[in-house]
Amino acid sequence: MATINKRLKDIKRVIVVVGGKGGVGKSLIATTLSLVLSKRGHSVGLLDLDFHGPSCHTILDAKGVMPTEGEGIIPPEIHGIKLMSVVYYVGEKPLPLRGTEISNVFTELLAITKWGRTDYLIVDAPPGMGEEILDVIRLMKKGEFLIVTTPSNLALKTMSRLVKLLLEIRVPVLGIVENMRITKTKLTEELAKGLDIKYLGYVSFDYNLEGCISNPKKLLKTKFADNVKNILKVV
Amino acid sequence: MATINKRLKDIKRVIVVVGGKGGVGKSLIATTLSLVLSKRGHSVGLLDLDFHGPSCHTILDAKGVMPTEGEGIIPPEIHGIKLMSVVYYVGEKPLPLRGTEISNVFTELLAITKWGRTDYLIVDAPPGMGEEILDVIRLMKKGEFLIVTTPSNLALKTMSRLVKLLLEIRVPVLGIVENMRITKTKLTEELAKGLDIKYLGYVSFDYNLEGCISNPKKLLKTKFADNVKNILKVV
Amino acid sequence: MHEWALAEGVISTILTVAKKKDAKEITEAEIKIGCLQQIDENIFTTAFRELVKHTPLEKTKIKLKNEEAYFKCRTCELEWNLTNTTNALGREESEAIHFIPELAHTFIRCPRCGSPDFAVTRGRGIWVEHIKILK
Amino acid sequence: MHEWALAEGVISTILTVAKKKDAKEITEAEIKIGCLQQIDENIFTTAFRELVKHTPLEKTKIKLKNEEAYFKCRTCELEWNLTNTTNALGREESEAIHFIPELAHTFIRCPRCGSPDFAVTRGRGIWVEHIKILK
Ligand SMILES: Nc1ncnc2c1ncn2[C@@H]1O[C@H](COP(=O)(O)OP(=O)(O)O)[C@@H](O)[C@H]1O
Ligand SMILES: Nc1ncnc2c1ncn2[C@@H]1O[C@H](COP(=O)(O)OP(=O)(O)O)[C@@H](O)[C@H]1O
Ligand SMILES: [Mg+2]
Ligand SMILES: [Mg+2]
Ligand SMILES: [Mg+2]
Ligand SMILES: [Mg+2]
Ligand code: NI
Ligand code: NI
Ligand SMILES: [Zn+2]
Ligand SMILES: [Zn+2]
Repeated sequence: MATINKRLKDIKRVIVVVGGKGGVGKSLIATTLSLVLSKRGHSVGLLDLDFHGPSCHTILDAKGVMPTEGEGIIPPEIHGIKLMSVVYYVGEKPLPLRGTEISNVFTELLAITKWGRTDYLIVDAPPGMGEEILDVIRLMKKGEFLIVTTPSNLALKTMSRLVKLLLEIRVPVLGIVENMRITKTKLTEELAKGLDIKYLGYVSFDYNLEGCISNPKKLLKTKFADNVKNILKVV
Repeated sequence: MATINKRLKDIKRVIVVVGGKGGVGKSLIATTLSLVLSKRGHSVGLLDLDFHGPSCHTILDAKGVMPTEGEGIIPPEIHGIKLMSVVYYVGEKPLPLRGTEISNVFTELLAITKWGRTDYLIVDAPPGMGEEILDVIRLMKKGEFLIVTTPSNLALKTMSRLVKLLLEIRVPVLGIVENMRITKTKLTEELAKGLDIKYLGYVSFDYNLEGCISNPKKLLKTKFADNVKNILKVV
Repeated sequence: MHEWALAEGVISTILTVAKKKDAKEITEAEIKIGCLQQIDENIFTTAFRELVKHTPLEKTKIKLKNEEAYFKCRTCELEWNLTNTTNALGREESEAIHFIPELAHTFIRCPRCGSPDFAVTRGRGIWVEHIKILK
Repeated sequence: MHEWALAEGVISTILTVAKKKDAKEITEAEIKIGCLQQIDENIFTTAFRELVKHTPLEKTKIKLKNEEAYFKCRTCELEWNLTNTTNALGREESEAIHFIPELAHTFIRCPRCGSPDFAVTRGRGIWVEHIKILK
């Protein structure tokens, strides 16, 4: 614990991208947010906490890079972002882990990674509200939660469960991003109101996005990235 | 263990709907599959294993029903399907659970639920390959795995990890369903070939689907349901 | 009452243990009942006696003992027991925990810091503490 | 070599324990090293000695002891130890486990049934076994 706090000491803000539901765009938003912040001159770290389905390295097209060692582990910079992920060590192989094991991996990553002076550490969380989320709450006291959802009833319901929990235990919630909007609906905005948290705006469904995965330069030029920049203005 | 095996004894087939990735349509496909099989006269059970984001009850519009007690727990029938879910007990409230706790809930559910004579038990799995998936493998020896993915590179990569694991430990894999296809691509089919498992066909992105969630009758009339029926022919 | 399901589980455990020990007869079984689940002892006993008819456990005596439920908070490390739990449980909440003890994480909070992230350290479930056998 | 990070962790543990015990001086610390992680003892010792300069641990002796790594399969219940592991680990695989012991679940399988679902029962990580103090 003392070691972990020391490692996180020089980080100004920790933004945890969560959703409860899977496939709502957490990884794409977390990574795009990192790219945008980095382009603006901030020093940015990105921690991929989805050990069963890491995605940030794919979006950033991180290939042939490894962390360097030296009194700890220093994550490599990819397109200006210090990315930490289990993928450096397991590649494309499966990493089946039970809960306590997930907790151990997370603790270990926090204890050995040297982020150095960092303006923003973006944490890309997996779906659910299990081991990883409970450990972020327990171990990263600086964490501010950014909620991502789609306007689908199934996503909204699962997201609500998570938000209720976060509000109950009084961790900072930055607000809700509505992602993959196809047609206009007020559902997300109304739910945000009902939960008494900020509605941060929407990101449209972008049919060209798939072609920009693994190409950060193109990704930054999409309508998706423009939408994400608008969200950033509000946060 | 002995109790669990006894409870599952009278079930002919156990189909576990997995994907590794979240939001690829596991719950909608698992539930629609259940509805279709039930309409054809089979006796069908549906077990919602996504404790952090249960969805099957929403899709089936299960309201005001509860399991009945009698030498165990008998799940209520909703549109002909025996649905078991933690939602009966927690409602809309969050259920934050760590790994061992998830494992305990699952074991408990299997031990107390009386499915009775059942042709198909459909298991709707959560994303990942953690506690729930490892426990399905450990406790439900009859399980046959139906893989759901979208043609997105991010989903395909995560799905591959899971499939590699399932194949390595030699559990039955029925094949891959490609869901939410918008434009034609061969990616999923080729990946299936590369992994040496069956490509079961695709389900198109259905813009009218959202309006049919919580309305099983309408759901069965969608193009989505037609696509699911085609998949069923191959399984 | 799913006490029947619980009795079935206990019976199969006793039989497995007895077999491992090469028992000829099982004279007595001590069964521990964790208080978290609020198992009805009368129903449990009835279920047990009914289910062991015409089995090797027909004459086995059972002793039921309780174990208080204890929790430990993973956030602030407080330990507390069920009877101290500040937010008294309603009927439906008790019922939920009766079926699946882990649902406590929906309804119970650490009385000091309010965290839902706690472990049930004692008093969960029902288990066979020991059996007396003849060889 | 992240042995430096490990040494930092061990040092902060020793200091916390010593404070709890109201120690005036810490004369010795026994440190257990789980074999799973294959920690380099020379680098660890160098790091430790370097990091404790000008701290209350400057004169503390350290004793390093090893603990063999043991696994238990959750599928077939086999217990085995690292040296028995059939699929010999390559350099990159060892390296991965060196950083994060749980990555064993990618590279190690139960030698009997092939399952990746096993527990590391002993020999994980590095920890302070006990300390000798003066009050
Ligand atoms: N605004 C969007 N428009 C179109 N597709 C999107 C959008 N946001 C995300 N996606 C796609 O949705 C899928 C899930 O996104 P991902 O970032 O992996 O979600 P999560 O991390 O929440 O699981 C990916 O295939 C991604 O390409
Ligand atoms: N074929 C499809 N066309 C359009 N939307 C779909 C399709 N399949 C799933 N969806 C939508 O995608 C989201 C995720 O589906 P869901 O069944 O909850 O996935 P999972 O269980 O894998 O998380 C839901 O909002 C659902 O309505
Ligand atoms: Mg993700
Ligand atoms: Mg689902
Ligand atoms: Mg607990
Ligand atoms: Mg393990
Ligand atoms: Ni009962
Ligand atoms: Ni090292
Ligand atoms: Zn507490
Ligand atoms: Zn084994």
